[in-house]
Amino acid sequence: MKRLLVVLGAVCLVVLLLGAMHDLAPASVELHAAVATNLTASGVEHPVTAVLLNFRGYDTLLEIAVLLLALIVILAIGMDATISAEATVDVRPLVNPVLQTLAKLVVPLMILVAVYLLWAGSFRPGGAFQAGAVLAAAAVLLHLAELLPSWQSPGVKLRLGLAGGFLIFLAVGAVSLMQGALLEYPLEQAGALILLIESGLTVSLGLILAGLFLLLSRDDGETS
Amino acid sequence: MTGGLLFASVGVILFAMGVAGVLLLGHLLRRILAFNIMGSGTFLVLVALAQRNGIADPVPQAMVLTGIVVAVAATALALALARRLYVLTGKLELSQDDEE
Amino acid sequence: MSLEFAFDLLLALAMVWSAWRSLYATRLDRAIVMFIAFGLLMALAWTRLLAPDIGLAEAAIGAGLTGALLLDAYGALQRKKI
Amino acid sequence: MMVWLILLPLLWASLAFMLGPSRGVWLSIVGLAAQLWLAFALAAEIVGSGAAMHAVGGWGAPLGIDLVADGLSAAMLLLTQCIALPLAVYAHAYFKRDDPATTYFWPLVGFLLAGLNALFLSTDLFNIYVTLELLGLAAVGLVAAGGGAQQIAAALRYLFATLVGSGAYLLGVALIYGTYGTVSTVTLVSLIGADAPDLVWIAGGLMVLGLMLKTALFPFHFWLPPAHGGAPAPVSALLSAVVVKASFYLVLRLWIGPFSSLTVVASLVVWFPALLGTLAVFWGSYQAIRAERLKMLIAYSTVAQLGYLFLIFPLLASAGALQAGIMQAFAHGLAKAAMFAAAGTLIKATGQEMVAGLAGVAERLPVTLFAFGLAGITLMGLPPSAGFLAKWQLIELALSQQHWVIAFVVLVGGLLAAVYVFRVLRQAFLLAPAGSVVTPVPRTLEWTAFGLAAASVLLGLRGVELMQLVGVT
Amino acid sequence: MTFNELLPLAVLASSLIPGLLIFTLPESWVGLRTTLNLSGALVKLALVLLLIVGVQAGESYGVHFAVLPGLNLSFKADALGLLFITLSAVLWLFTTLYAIGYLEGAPRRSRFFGFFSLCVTATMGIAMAANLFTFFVFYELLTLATFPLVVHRGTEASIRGGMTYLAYTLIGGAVLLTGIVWLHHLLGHTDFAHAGIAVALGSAYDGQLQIIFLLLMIGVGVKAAIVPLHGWLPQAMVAPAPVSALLHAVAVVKAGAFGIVRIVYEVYGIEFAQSLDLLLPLAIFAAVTIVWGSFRALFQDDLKKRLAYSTVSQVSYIVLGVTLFGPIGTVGGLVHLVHQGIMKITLFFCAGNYAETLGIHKVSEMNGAGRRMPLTSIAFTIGALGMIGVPLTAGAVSKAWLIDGASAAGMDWAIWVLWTSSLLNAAYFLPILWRAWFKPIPKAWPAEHIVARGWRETAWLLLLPPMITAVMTLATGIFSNNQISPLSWVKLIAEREYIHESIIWTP
Repeated sequence: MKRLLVVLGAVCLVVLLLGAMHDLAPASVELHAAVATNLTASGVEHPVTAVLLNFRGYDTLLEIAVLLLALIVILAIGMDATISAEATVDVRPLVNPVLQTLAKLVVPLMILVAVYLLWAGSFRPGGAFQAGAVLAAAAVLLHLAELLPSWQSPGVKLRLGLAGGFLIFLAVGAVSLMQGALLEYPLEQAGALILLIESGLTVSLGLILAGLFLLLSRDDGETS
Repeated sequence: MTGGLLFASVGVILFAMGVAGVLLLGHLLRRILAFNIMGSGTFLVLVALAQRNGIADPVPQAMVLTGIVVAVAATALALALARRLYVLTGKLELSQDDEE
Repeated sequence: MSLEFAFDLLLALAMVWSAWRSLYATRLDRAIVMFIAFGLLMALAWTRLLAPDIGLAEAAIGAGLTGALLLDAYGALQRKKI
Repeated sequence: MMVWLILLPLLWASLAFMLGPSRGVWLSIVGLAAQLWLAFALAAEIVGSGAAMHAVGGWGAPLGIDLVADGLSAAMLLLTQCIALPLAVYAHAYFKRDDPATTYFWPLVGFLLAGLNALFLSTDLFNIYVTLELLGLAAVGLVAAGGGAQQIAAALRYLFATLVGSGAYLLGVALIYGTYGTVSTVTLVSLIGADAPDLVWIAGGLMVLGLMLKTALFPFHFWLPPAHGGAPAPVSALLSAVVVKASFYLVLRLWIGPFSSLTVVASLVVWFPALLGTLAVFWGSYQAIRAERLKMLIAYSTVAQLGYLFLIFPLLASAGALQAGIMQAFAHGLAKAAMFAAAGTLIKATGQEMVAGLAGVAERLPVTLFAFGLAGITLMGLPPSAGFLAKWQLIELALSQQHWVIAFVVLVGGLLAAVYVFRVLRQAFLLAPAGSVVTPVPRTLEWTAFGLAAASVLLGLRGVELMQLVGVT
Repeated sequence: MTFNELLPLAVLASSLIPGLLIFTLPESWVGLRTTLNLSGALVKLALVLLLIVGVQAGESYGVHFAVLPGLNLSFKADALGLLFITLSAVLWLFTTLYAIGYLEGAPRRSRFFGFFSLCVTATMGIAMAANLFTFFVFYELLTLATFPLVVHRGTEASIRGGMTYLAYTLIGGAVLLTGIVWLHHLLGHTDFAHAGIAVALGSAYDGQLQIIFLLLMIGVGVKAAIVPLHGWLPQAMVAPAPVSALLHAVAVVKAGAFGIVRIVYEVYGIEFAQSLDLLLPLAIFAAVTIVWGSFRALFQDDLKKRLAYSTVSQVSYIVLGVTLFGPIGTVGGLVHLVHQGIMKITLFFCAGNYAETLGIHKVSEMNGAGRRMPLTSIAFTIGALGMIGVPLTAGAVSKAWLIDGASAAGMDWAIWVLWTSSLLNAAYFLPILWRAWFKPIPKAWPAEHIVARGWRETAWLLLLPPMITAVMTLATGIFSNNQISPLSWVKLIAEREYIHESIIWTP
């Protein structure tokens, strides 16, 4: 019964939407034009970055909050480590030493790529998210090569790294609010401020994204 | 039909598949997969429909970047809960009987 | 029908098919691999939609990180079952 | 001023996280007190000088995001902070030092409040999506934190419901952006006319349905009782009192904002939420009357009380309907927070989770039972209480628009509420069975619940200012 | 805020504040609790006296607060309200005294006296309400405040009684609320006024007003225990004796009866109500209640249950008086509001004394009680004779006015109803008196808790209140024409309600 209803509803939705999308009048507001007009005032040259960190920077601020929040929730559940009583057997094959060597070689390279992406974000595709993701990938690689253990409970330095990017963003927001409007950058400092925020975010995003992985893998029992 | 409308249609189909999956599938990992497909569908509609005339619009693109990060946060959270449930009960499904 | 549109259509079909498989594949590991493939196809679609930023992010986060998280969860499941 | 209501909780939440596990209590309480002051100041300001607007980044909609504090949002902000502060004090006394639920309790609460406050102020549909996710994930985290299998299962159910809800909402936003090229509600009001394309109708339907799922409106209520009934008492209180109302607020905002011309065209549409609301009142009350666990009873009562909120939709033609809705939101918010808090104290003191195990608490824990009773008065809509004023307004509106059925639902709903409230009180007034023990509980637990309950009753003696605030546009 | 605005609030506060304070007192602080109780009651009495003097001198007392835009919580102390206020304030003092004696050493007294005070506060609110909204607020407050008193003993039986009480009163409240909101919607306000407010609407609304009247009467009829809405009253007998006194004489049923009076005279206006044909159906219900209550009382062996059915019957005398169109009937009904209270409280005090002292709960256990407890039994006898309507008692005065009112209104059938009821009253009260005075003392009382010391057959705090109220029963009967008697006051009220009638004042 439920199955039938859901499938029927889904099919109806698809049919209705496809029908309704068919001949749609052009949109009355053209934001891409507005973005192009205001791009010079945004402090960056790449429109997506301009939207992300300036025109709709507030969205991004909240989004980082969501990400940090997810990490905190993962920390909050299962802190009492009542992992099931039966012994968990680690049947993972021994780590290939080649992988370890490779990881040691590749990781510095990945960090370099991340820095490039971050810097490139201001005028072409790239930016803090992509850079952070690369950093996180590096951490995951290290973990797979067993060069980086799963996290149990992050220490104070790690917590600083996790929340630091967000706090910098928040601080910029607070200062700008005191001087006028939230996340309103003075024209001449816009570029610098965005770079500052992005740098902080790259590190924190990398750590948080890596943290999501490293925290989730802690239940495996291999490190506990 | 432009490429924009084509991908918007794909987005709609993906959304419908995803929602049906979240509602109907039993296994938690599959439901999480379904949620991601639902999300991807929505993102496609957001960008593709706005760009149906073929002009790139950075605003929905930025929104989707935000959305992807939010989705990965939700996915990680869901996985953490699912794995926790597995550790505690040895099951990866929500029983139906405690629903009412 | 232009060549570009034909490619888009093919891509669209591949996306729907991979999504379908990742939902309803009988084996969970196949489903997850299918999902990663889906993510990569999505990344391709994003570049076709003039959104290389999202393409990058999708590949790194959508397919990469989410895939890794899912695979790791699956792996943990398998290890515990033994 | 309004922006600080968003930044402040974000700030203390992340600082509390930096301080480490189980830390940051006082930081949070000070932050919440500051927020309460800000909310009052904001309300006073806009009553004096009309709705306030803040263009984030200085760009202004539709390029940027605008925050607007009008009567409706200021009232919701006020309600949220009014409930959060006492509950924080309650939570501090409630959790034991080493309770696993507290490790990251305060950061989660902070993010939750930031999400709420941001949601109430936002006028940007996509930004609202982000706030919804912030809110939803924080709420799920609070339900799950430190819990056992049942709590985790409830949290998962809640998570999927909230994700599907916001997914449907986001698809609606995508369709709206596709149609009009903007997501600013202010801009959309003038764009969406009676002749809107079908796509907008579908978008509206998706958004409203998604939000109803998040509000746990019948028949989407399935996730609420296990989540609210299973979480620790302060969390249940916070979730039941304000979190579910956030998505109701959004439905209302959309309904009277961007989609107002649609709802005028299709006059039958207004009966859809009211119908679900009616069913919610009856079904929720019925389940509450049958519930054996005290907290489940209260959780089902939330399902029922949320139904009242949706009864205002057919009445929105008169200005008073909004006021009635906000009055009901205040009444239920304060009373439900008090009731969950009182229930938490009762359960903690007696060790009994069942309604049947409450015999004798009237004598042993009079303050807490009084709090429960006062909160019950509000839920039943008996005078003098905010719930009564809401009921009065609803009935009068219903009569003036000749919607008898709504008046009937409100009255019968009140009586059904009496049945489940007095089911508890009846048990409490019985003599304690021999050998039952009551562990002493901190005074703070008893009096915070009492304070909230008293507020829900006293508001019934003076609702003029609140109504004046709601009227600000 | 002027003195005239403050005084009604002070009357409310004189029981509210002691009540709230008492809640916080530890169980063992008997002295302070008693002081608070009695000083509250005395202060209230003094304030009421001030009001009486003022109202007689033509002062008007009132105050209002906006609750919502267009909705006021308003109070006034007018002649009609003062009638009820004075009755409640005086009887509250005695009931408090009695309760202090009755509950000596019992558990949960702080809770008891706290709610006791809240009850009286609610009653004062009902009496001073200047519109239906305010009336309803306190009417429901009264329901809530009495519930903990009814279930005070905490036994299954008392809880069941309490739940029955709630079921009736809450449903009644919902019906009442419907009527009030409806009226408020039509009129834009519900302020009481001499000669009514509903007449302003015009004849197009007659149908709606009739329905509203029905709703309002059902709402207040529950508390006034009009058949068939009376089922809760005998059930609530499980409560301790002071609570029964409160329910039957001071607060609850009186609030219902008073509500009927207010609605008929000051919402609809007696003349308008008559023109809408509302009075006759109400009179018929009252008549049925009078006979049915008396009839059921005949078959009750439980003393308090017999008294309860007697209340069902007697309260409807008030209602009947109200419906007898004409000032004489009005006087009869209103004066019975006071007289019934004084007589019925005497009877309940005495019943409580029998139970507390000797363990007597049933009529069949009353043999010889008069010899063992002469003072109590004298008081009981006076009360019972008053209920029957024997001359020189308060009851005789009300009955005389009611009968004259009925014949003046041309409703001779009502006279038959009153006579039938009197006969039935005699039939269920006289056997009790006969047993008490003329049957021999049994070998052992059911449970003798208190041993007589000299003339003090029981604790003096239990003895004093019924004796005083018994004296009052006689005094209000004998000195009914004195200018400070309830009867004189009631005549003052009746003069104001009939604006078109020339009033003939000789019964």
